[in-house]
Amino acid sequence: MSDTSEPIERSLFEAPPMAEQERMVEAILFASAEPVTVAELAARMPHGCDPAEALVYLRKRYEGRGVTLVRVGDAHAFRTAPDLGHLMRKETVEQRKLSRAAIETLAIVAYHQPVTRAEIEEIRGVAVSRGTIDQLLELEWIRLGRRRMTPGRPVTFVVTEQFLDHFGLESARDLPGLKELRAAGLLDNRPLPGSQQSPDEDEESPAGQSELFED
Amino acid sequence: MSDTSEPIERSLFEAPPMAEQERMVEAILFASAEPVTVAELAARMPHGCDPAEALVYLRKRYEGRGVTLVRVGDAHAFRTAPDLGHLMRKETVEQRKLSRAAIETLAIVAYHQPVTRAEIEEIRGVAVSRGTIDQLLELEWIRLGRRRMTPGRPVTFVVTEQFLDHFGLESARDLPGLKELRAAGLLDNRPLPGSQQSPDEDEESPAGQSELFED
Amino acid sequence: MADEDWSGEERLSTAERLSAESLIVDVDGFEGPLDLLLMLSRTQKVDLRRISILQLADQYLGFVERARTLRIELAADYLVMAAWLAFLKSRLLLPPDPSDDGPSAEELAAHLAFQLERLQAMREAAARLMARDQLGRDFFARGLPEDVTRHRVVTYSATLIDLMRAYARIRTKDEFRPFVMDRDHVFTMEQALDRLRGMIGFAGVWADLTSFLPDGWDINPMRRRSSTAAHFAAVLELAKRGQIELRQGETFAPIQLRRKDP
Repeated sequence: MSDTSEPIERSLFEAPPMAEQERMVEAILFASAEPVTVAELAARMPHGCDPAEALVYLRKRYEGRGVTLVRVGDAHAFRTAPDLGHLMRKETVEQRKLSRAAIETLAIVAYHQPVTRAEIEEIRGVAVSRGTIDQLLELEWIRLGRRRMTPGRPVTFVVTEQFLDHFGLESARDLPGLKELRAAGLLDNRPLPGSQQSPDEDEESPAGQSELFED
Repeated sequence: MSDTSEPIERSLFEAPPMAEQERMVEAILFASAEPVTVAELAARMPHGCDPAEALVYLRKRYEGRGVTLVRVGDAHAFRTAPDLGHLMRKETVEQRKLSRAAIETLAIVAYHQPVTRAEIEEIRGVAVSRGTIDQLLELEWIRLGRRRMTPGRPVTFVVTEQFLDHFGLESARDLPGLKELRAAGLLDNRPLPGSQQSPDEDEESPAGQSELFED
Repeated sequence: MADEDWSGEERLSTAERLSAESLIVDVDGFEGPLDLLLMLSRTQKVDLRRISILQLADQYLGFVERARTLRIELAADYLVMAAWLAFLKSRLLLPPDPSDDGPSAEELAAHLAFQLERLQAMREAAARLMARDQLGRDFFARGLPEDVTRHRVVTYSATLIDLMRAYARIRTKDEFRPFVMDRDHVFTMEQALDRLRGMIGFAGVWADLTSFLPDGWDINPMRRRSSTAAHFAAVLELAKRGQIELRQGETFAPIQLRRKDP
């Protein structure tokens, strides 16, 4: 319905000039603590605006400033420049100390996603303690991905936008050292030799093995 | 964080250049939850800085932008440019937690869809008030599904796209089964011995559960 | 807010669980079998791919032995790996069995080396990740976000964890009913005795015990067993009272009964 009125509106009021659109994007992003997607920007700006283009100009404008425009997945946000972190000591929120198990589990999810619990245990060589995944889910750094289409249809885990935002990553592809690890075959899921004979159970074998470690 | 020694080192020599001081003031004002006074700025910046002067430059830089530097009493803060106030129409959102009845009902719909009201009541063991279902319908987390082809042809409920979106799920099938809930530590309560066998058998059949999702 | 009440209890037990588990975890800074192996391989100061798996296995088994004397909880987690390594060690020492189609010792050793290398890579990746600039520590979001308008909208929120906990709570509710024997398929001796008292008056000639079983109790095996046992016990009781006579041709032959005439 609203589509029909669109052409009329457009002909009556043209989209604001790009400089004005840039101001609008600036205002919206500045006002929000969380990253804002291009779609959300477009929804809040007048008809006919092109927030994606405005973002390009805006990003350039803030290059080298005390505050910079960063990309987080599909969204954008203003963040203080990392080199000025020392001035912000007062703002630092006491962060919950993550256990070593949680940090490793987080890294495995990030680098191997989507990954099942059994696979995480296979890589770590120990059972993942119950609270660990709970804690990462509660921090909203990981979430459930698609179920794996293997026997038992286990749930998988993937990292979230909040994770990317927290670690200043534009996307999961920008994880440090990802390419090298992949090239070295260290992100492969290599099953234990001998478990290949029964291809049906092949997928299950890491699960079966790691269950041995469960209490 | 390794920059902690920087201010001390610098103070031995000279204050950072004004452009750098401007960046610092910009970052501090941006990240602060409250307007910041010149004295506070000076306390947080390296020795020999002149935040008052930096503020003059910074204010000029933001003139006519989407965000402006304003004076609030003795202190300074960034604010959205007054003419762009209409973009901030993003409603102030008051977040409330769902009631226990509502979340349980929602969980049952998600796990057992399509499900009738009578079935929800049977699983919960208590009556489901009209208001609870209305609330979930209004939130657009559940919607009416197909009528059940049984006497009375009762309506069924299913979860919506918005539900999946809100809970970060790709499909309702990705919800973890009881066994996985227990493995994740979400089921702390151990069943009594004796009642253990049959419920465990139930859990073993996620296939049976997911058949409920088939339409 | 009211929600906090019921979830608080669960959160507490999560914390309890965590602290209970960290007891095992904190021993000498070791966390698990592969963890220890990584440490051992580092002390050998050689390339993981070239380490002597045999030597490693020896050291590992030695450690587990020592650990067991220190803390019994530790052993449970470590023993699976220890068993695996002992097996690997025996494979490495013994000549290959041609009839065995399982993986060779070399394959197992290579796989272990791969696992170790991969874990090491993940450890390093995790360290690099945590060394990155982090939001709220090294860079910051707007401290004073502006959600300007007075237009107030109430939204209801719930997290996936809330949802899963709710479902878990409903599904486990049934598991907490007090323990009672499931009596659906049980026929008691008292019941059998009551039944037989009314029937023996008509048992003037020898008749099989099985013919006295109630209708519907002979198809389901559990019911058949239960009712047979109950009736058998009941006829023994009746025979003892001198109300009936019993006979059996041979071992496992049908048991027959008839009314004992006074």
